[in-house]
Amino acid sequence: MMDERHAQVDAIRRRIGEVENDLVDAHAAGQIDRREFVRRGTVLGLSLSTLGVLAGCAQPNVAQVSPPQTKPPQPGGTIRAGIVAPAAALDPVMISDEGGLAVLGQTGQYLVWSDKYLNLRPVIAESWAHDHNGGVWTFKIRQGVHFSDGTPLTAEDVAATFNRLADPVVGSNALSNFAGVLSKGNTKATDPYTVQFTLDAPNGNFPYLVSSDNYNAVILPKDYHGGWDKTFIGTGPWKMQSFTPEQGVTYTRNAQYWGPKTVADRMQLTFYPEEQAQTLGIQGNQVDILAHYSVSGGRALITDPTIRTTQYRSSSHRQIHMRTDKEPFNDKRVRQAVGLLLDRRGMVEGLLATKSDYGNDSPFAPVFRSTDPSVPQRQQNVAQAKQLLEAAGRSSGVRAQLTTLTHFELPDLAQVVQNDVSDGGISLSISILDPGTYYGSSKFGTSPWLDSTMGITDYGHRGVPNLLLTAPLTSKGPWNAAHFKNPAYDKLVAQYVAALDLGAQRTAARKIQLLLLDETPVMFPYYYYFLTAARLNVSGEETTAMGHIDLSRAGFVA
Amino acid sequence: MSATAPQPAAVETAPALELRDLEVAYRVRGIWREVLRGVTLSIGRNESYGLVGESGCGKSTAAFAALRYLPRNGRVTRGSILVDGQDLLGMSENEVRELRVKKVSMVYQNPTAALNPSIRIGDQVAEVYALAGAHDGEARQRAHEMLGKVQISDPASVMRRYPHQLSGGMNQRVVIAMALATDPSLLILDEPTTGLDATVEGEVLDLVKMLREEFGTSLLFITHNLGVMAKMCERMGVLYAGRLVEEGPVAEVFARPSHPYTVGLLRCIPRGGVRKDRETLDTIPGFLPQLGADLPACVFTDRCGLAEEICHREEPPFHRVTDGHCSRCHFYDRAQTVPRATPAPPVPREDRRVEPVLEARGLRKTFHQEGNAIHALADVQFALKEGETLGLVGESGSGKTTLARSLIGLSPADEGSVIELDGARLAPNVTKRKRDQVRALQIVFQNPDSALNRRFSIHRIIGRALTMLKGERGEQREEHLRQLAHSVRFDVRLIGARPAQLSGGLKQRVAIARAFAGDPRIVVCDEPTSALDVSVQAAILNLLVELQASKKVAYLFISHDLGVVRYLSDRIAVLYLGRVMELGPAEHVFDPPQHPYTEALGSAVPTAEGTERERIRLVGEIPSAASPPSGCVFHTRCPRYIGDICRDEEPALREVEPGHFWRCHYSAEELREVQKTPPPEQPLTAREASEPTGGNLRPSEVDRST
Amino acid sequence: MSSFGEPIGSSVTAGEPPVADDQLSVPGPEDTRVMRRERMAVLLHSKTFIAGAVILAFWIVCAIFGKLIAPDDPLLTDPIKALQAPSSAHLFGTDTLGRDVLSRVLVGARDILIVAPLATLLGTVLGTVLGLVMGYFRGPTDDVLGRIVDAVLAVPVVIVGLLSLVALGPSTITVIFVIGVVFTPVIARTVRAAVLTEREYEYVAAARLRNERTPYILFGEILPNVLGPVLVEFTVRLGYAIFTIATLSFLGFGIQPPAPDWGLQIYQHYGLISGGYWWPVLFPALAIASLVIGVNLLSDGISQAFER
Amino acid sequence: MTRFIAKRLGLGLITLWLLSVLVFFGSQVLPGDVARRVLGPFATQSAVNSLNHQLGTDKSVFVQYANWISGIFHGNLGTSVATRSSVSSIVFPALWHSAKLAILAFIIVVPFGIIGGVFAALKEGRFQDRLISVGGLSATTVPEFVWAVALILLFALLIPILPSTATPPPGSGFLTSVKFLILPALCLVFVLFGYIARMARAGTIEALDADYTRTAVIKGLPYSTVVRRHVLRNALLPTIAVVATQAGYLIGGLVAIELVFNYQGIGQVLYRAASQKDFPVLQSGVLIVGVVYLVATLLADLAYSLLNPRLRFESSA
Repeated sequence: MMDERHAQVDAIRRRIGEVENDLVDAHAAGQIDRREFVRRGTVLGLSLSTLGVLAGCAQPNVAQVSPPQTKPPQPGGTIRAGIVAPAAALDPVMISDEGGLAVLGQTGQYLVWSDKYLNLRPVIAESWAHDHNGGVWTFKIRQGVHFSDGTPLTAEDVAATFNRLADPVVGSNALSNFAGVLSKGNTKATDPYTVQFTLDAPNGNFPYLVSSDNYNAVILPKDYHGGWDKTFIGTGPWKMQSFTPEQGVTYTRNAQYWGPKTVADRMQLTFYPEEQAQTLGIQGNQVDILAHYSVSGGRALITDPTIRTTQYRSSSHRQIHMRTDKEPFNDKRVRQAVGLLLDRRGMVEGLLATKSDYGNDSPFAPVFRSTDPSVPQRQQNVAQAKQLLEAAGRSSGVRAQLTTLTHFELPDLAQVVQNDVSDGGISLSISILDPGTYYGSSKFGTSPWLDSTMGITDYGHRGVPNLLLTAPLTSKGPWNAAHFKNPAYDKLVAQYVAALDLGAQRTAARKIQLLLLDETPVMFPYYYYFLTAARLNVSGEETTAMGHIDLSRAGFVA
Repeated sequence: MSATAPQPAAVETAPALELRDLEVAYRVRGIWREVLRGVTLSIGRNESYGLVGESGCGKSTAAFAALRYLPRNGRVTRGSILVDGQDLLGMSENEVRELRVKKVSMVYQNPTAALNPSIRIGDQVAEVYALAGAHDGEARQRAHEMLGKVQISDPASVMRRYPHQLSGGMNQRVVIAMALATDPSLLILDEPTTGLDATVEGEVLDLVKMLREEFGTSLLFITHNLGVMAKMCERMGVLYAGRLVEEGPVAEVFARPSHPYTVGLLRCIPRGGVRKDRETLDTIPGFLPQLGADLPACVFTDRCGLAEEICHREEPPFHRVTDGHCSRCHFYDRAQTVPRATPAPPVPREDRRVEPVLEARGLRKTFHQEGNAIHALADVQFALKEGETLGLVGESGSGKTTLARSLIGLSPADEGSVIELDGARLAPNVTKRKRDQVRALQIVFQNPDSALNRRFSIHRIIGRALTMLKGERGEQREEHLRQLAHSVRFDVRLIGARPAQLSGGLKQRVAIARAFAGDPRIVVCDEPTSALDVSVQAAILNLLVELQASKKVAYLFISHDLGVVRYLSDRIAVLYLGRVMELGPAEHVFDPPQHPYTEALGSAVPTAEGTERERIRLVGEIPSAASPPSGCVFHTRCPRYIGDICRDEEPALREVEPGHFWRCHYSAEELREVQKTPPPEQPLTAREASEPTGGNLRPSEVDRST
Repeated sequence: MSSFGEPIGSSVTAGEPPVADDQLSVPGPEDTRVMRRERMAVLLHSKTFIAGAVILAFWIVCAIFGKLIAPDDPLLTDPIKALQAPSSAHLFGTDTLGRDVLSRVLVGARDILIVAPLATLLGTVLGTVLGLVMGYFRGPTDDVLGRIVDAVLAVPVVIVGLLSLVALGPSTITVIFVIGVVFTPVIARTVRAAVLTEREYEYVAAARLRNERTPYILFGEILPNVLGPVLVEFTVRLGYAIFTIATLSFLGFGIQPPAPDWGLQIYQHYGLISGGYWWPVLFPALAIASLVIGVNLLSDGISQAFER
Repeated sequence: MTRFIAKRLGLGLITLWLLSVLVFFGSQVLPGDVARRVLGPFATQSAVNSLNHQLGTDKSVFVQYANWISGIFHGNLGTSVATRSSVSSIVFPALWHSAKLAILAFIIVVPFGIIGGVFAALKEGRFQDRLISVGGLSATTVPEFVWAVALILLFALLIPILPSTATPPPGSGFLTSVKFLILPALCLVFVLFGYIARMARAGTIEALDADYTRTAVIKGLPYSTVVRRHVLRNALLPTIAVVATQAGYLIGGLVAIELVFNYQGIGQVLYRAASQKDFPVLQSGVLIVGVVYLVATLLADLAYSLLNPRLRFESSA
C-alpha cells in the first residue's frame, strides 16, 4: 500500500519539472499548506488527481473547495437569477462591468475556470504546461466542443480570440491585463487542438490571464466581428432563448453541450436597474438567486431568514489615492497621517457589516497567497497622526478635495473618510461624480479619477495582485492616480511578477507591503467579501469573486 | 293688516298670491339683515300685479319667497305666504314641489343662462309635462304644442336645438313656454326683458300679455322699468327698502303718485320726449338705505323733501288715497308738491353753424373670424359739431360699440376709412395718434367697474390722466384735480378711496372726470347710464348736460334707451348692421316720416305714459353681420317692404329733408303717407327660428374673441 | 358660500349690498383695510389654513434653528453605530453611517425650504412676466410663446428636470434654476388666463387712451390686478416644487450627499425597509409628507380666501 | 368640427416640432462623449473616435438633428448607444408597460374620484366635504415614491400579500400581471384621487349654483333628478378634460414609482437613458412622451367638445 503510493509519487516526480518539484518539497517541508499546494499545482498545469497523489490522498477534499451547501438540487424547473443590469453594450471584447460579464459567462466559456478559491479548473483547455521559466505556455484544447451555431471550436478560434484581446487597435477591455505580458500575434495555433502563448516576459501566473478572471477572454469564433448581443454565441451549457435589453435574458439548455447537461431546464437572468431594486426582487420572490450583492445595497438580505448568503474573500476593494506630487499630499508624513486617521474598524464593522477583510494599504489582500500576513496591520492612531502632521508643519490643518463616484458605498465611504480625517484637523470637501464623468477618458489630464488630489476608486476582484501592483502604482502605470513614482517600488514589483515560486513571491510581497505602508500613496481600507444571495429552496449555484455566476449545476431542492 | 290690504278685483276664491306682513332677512357677515319689512300684498285671480323699485329694494326676494325658494342664508322671520289660500311656510318639501309643478312658475332675467346648455330644448320643455305625469311621447307632443303657443314658428326644429343656438328672445320664449306649460295659477316674472333689445323686449311683452289672456294666469311682474310696468300691469306696488310704500292701479299711480318716492321715480325718467334744453331731470336726494340698516319710522324720511319730525317718530299707516290706491306717507295728499332736487335751469339750445369738430366718412370695420369676414361697420358717415350731441341708437349687434371703439382708435377702422378731427386726418390706431388728438377724443364707458382700475385710488386714476394727457405734475396737478372732482360733483374727501368703495353713480362720475381730464373736444358716451338706477341715471345725465354747456364739448351718445337719447341728443343716428339707416334732428327722427326701422324701434318702446301707438312687430332677429342680407340690409324684417327693389339694390343714404338723411327706397312723402296706417301684421316666418343668433359673431364681442 | 337652493338674484342682494348714488357703500372709507381684515379673518377661521401654517411654521423653525434643536450633528458619521433602531439614545434611530436620523430629519428641512421657495419664486417671476406678455399681446407673440410653453408642458416636469439636471450636473443652484424654468410655463398659463380677462376691462383701454406705454399698462395697470392669482399660484407651485425636488433627490439628481435632504435619505435607505430597517426611511418620508401637505393646506386656505 | 380637429392637429404638430428642437439641442448640453460612454473608460481613443464616426456623433449638431428627424419620418427612432438595440425596441414596450399601469390606475381612480368629488360638492362645507377635499388634497400632494415605499412596507413585507415589484415573471397570465401592478397603481390612485375629486367637486358646485339648476328646481323636479339630469351633465365635462390630460402625466411622469417597483416603464427607460447619457433613447423617448401627452389632450378636447353642445356646434353656427 505505502510502497505503491511511493512508487506513484516517484514516477510523477520524475515526470514533472523543476518548479513542480520545488513545490512538492515546499509542501513536504510544511512551507505551504495543502490547499495552497493544490492551488499552485493547478496553476502549473498538474491535474487534481496527480496533486492528490502527491499531497498524500486520493483526491483533494472537494468539500473544502466548495462551501457546505444545502441538499443537492433536483433536475428541472426554471432557475431565476438577478443581476444589476449591464452598464453598456454586450460585446465580449468591450464588457467592463459585472453585469456584463455575468451575462457573458452564461453562454461564453474560458480556457480555464478560476473558482472562488482561485483554483484553476480546465474548461475549454484540457491541460497546460510551460517552458522552463514560464515564458512560453502551451494549452491543449478540448475536442468535440461546438459553438451554439454548430461550428466546432478549434485552436484557431482560441488564437484569434486572444490576438483580438491583445490588439491595441481593437482596444479591448482586457488590454490592460495583457500589457507587458502578451502582445498581439504571439498566440499561435500549433495544431488544431494546441495553442501556444509566447509571453513578452516570463509570468508564473499566466494561466489566470486566460482564465475566467480575465473575464473578456471567452472563446469566440475566429471570424467574430461584433454583434454578440444578437447571437450570444458561445460554447456554454446554456443557449440564449430571448433577450430584452434593460430587462433580462432567458436561456434554455444547450442540447449539444460537451459537458454535463444543466440541472434546471431553463434559466432566466433578470436585470435590475440598481441594487435596492434587486434586493426587493429576491425578497419579493421575483428571483431565486442574486449573483452578487453589496452590503451597501443589500444590507436587508444579511438579516433575512428566508435568504441564504454565501460569502467568501475577494480582492475587490476601494483605493483612496493621494497625489504624491501635489500639495498637500506630496509630503509622505501627511499621507501616513491620513492612513493613521482612518477608523478601519468603523468601516469594516459599520459600513460593511463585518463582511470584509481589513486592508493594510497595499494590494496584498489576505485572499492572495503571496501576501505576507506577518506585516503588522495599520491601526487608527490619532495621536501619532497629529505628531506626523506637526512634523510636516501641517498642525494648522490641511484642506483638500475628495473626489469619488456614485457607486455602491463609495459616497458613504467618502463621508466616513471625511469624518475620520477631521479628527486630525484635515478638512476634506467632497465631490461626488457619476461614473462616466469620474473616469472620463481615463487619460491623465482628462479624467477626474487620475487628476484629483485625492480620490476614491472602485477596483474589482483580481485573481492575482499583479495588475493591482502595476497599473495603479508603478511609475508608468496607466491608472497611477497617486502619480506615485518610486524606482525602488518598480524594481520590487518586477521581481514579484517574475517570481515563479511562492517563497520568492512572499519575500518580494513583504518588501512591497512595507514600502507602501511607509509611502502610503494609496490607502486600501478594506477588501470586501463577495456575497451571493439565494433563496433557501435553491442550491448548486457557483459564483466567483469576479462576479461570474454559473447556474448549470443549480436547481431547486425537494 | 288685512284691513289695509286691498281686496282683489271681485273674485270669490282665494287670491292667487297673498303675502301677509312678510318679513325676510338674510344673514350677511353674521348679522341678520332685514330685506322685506312687513310686506303685505295680494294678487287676485287673473290679475297682473307689478312690483317696482330700485335695485336692492327686495323685489326679487319677494318673488322668490312666493316659491319658498330662499338662499341658505335667508329666512322668513315673520308673516305668511299664501298661494291659492294654502300657506307655503307650512308645507312639506314634497308639497312645495307639487306646488311648483302645478301652481306657481317663474321667468327671470338672462333666459340663456336659465336653460340647461347641455340638454336639447325639446327635452327641457317635455320634462315639465313628464313631471306632471305625461308619458314620453305625449310630453314631447305637448311640448311641441306649447312652443307653438309661444309663437315659435318651427317648434320641431327648435326642440332639437340647444339654448346657445337660439337668440335671447327665443330662449325667453322657451322659458315662458316651460313656465306656462302646466297652466299655473300664478306666473312670476322677474325683470324678464332686462338685457333684451327693445324690439325683442316688445315682442316678449306682447307674448306674455297674449298668453296671460289665453291662460288666465295671474302675474307678479317685477321690474325697474316704469314703461314696462305701465304696459303690462293693472295694479302696481312700489317697493322701497323692503317696504311697500305705495300701491294702486297703474294708471292711477302714474297719474296721481301719492308717495314722495314714487313722485321722484316718475320725475327721474325723461318722459314725453322732454329734452335737455327744456327741462333738467329731477333726482332723488340722498341714497338707498343699506340692506337691513336701521331706518326711521318712515323708511323714506332721510331722502324725503316733505319729511317732518313725525316721520322719524311714527310709521305712517297705509293711507287710502282712493279705492285700492294706498300710500304709506303721512302727507300722501301733498306728495306731488315735493320740491325738485335740482333747481338748475335747463341750458337753452343755441344753434351754432360751425365746422364739424369730428367727421367720419366711409368708416368701415371688418373683423375676421374663423375665415369669414364680418363687416361690423359698412360705410358709416357723420359729422359732429362743437358742443352738440349726436345720439346713436340701434339693436345690439348693429355696431354701436364698434363705431365708438373705432372712432377713439381702440379697434382701428379699415384702410380707407376717414376720421377727421378739425379737418386733420386721424390715424386709425390710438397709439399712432398725437397726444393732443388723443386728449381731444375721449370716452366714457358703460360699466365704471370695468373702466376704473380697482387697485388704484381715485386720486391716482384721475391724477394719472392729468399727467399723461396734460403733462401736469405736482401742485398744479393737485389743484386741477380738485377742480375736476368738483366739476363732476365728486366729494374731494373721497379722493383717496378705491372704486370698490364707491357707489355706481360715484364711479361713473370718476370715469367722466377722467374723460374730461384732457379738456376733450369730443366725448363718446357708450351707454354711460345703462348700469345705473333711474334716480342715479338722472343725476349723471344732468351732469353730462352741465359739462357740455360749460366746456363746449361734443358728445357721441350711445344708448338703447330711446327716452334718454331723445332727452340728450340734438341729432340722432340710427344704426342697423353697421349702416346708418337714418340721421336727423332729434325732434324729427322719432316722428313720421321716418325710416321704417326707426319707426319699428320707436314703436317697440313702452312709454311710462302707457300711451302707446300700435306696435310694429319686427320679423326675426337682427341678421348676422357675417352674411348681411342682399340689397337693403333691412329688407328681411322691413314692415314697409316694397318689393324686389328692396331685396336687390341697397339704397344710398339720402338727404330727404335738410339735415335729415336715410337709407330707404321710399321718399319722404311716400313714407309720410304709408305711415299714417300701421303696417300689415306679419306672421312669424321660419326665418326667425333658423336665424342664427350671431352670438359669438356679434362684432362688439368679435374684436374681443379674435 | 352660495350653494344649492340659493336663488342667485337674491343672493346678490344678500352678498354685496346695493349702492345708490352719492354714497359710500359699506363698510365705509377704510373699506380696503376692512377687506384685508376680513380676508385675514377668513384665513384665521379656515382650519386648513391654520393647520398648514402651523406645520409650515414648525419646519421653518427647524430650517433656521435645526442645528441648535438637533440632538446630534446630522453629518457626524459613526459606522459602528450604523442602523440602530429607535431608542432613548436616538429617538429616530441611526442610518447606515450611524448618523442620528432625528437630527438629519430636523436639519433636512433647511435645504428644501431654501431651494423650493427660491425655485418657485424664480418660476413665478418669469411666468408672470411671460403670462403678462402673452395675455396682453395675444396674436403671434402669444401663439409662438404659447407653442413653446405647450412643448415644455408636454413633457412631465420630473422628466424635464431630470434631463436638465443631467445636462447641467446636479447642484443646488441648478436645481433652483431648473425647477424655476420648468415651472415658468405653468405659471405663465395661469397668469395669461387672468390677463386675458383683465385686458378686456376698459381700464386698459382707458390707459391706452392716455398714451400709456405698454410696459406701464402691463406692470402698472394689469399686474396689480392679477397679483391675487399670482400669489395663489405661488403657494400652489411651492407645494409642487417641494414635491418635485424631493422626487429629484430621490432619483439622485437633486440635492447631493452628504446633505441631510429627505428625498436623498429615502433614496439611500428604501432598499433597507425589507430588512426591517424602516426608520431611516419612514421618518424622512413623514417629514416630506407633512411639509407638502402643510404647504398645500396653506395654499388651499389662501385661494379660498381670495376666491370670495 | 373637422376644422376644429384640423386646427388642433396642426397646433399639435408645431408643438411637437418645437419639442423636438428643445429636446435635441437641450440634450446636446449633456457633457461627455457618446462613444466613450459606450466603450467605457478603458477603450482606446481610436476605438472611441471610430465609434463616434460610426454613430455620426462626430458631425455637427444640425446634421445630427436633421438625421434624427429624417430617421423618425422613416419610422427609425435611432439606435441606443448603451444597448446597441433600436430605440423603438426599447421605447415602445416600455410605453406599453406604462400604459398598462396607467390604465389600471385610471380604472380604479376615475370612478372613485368623480363620485367622491360630487359627493363632497353635495355636502359642501360639511364634515364629509372637508374630509374628502382635505384628505384628497393631502394624498395628492405626497410624492408618489413616498406612497410606494409605504405600500411596499405594508403589503409586501408586513402583510406579504402583494409582490414588491411590478414586473411579472415572463409568460404569467393576465390576472398575475394585474396582481403585480396593484401596488404601483395604488400609488397613482392616491396621487390622482384628490386631483380628480377636486375637479369634480368644483364643477358640481358651479353647476349647482347655475341659473339652469334654479330653473330645474323651480320646475319642481325632485332633488335627485335635478342633480342627475341637470347638474352632473354639466359638472363632469371639465373633469373629463382634466382626467384625460392626466393620462399624459401618467405616461412618463412615473420615474420614481417605476424605479421603486423596478417596472420597465417609459419613465424608467428615460431615467436610465439620462443617467447613461444615451442620447437616442433620451431624445426619441421624450419626444414619444410628448406625442402621447399631446394626443391625450387632443382626445380630451375632442371628448369635451363632443359632449359639450356649445362647442360641438361652434363651427356650424
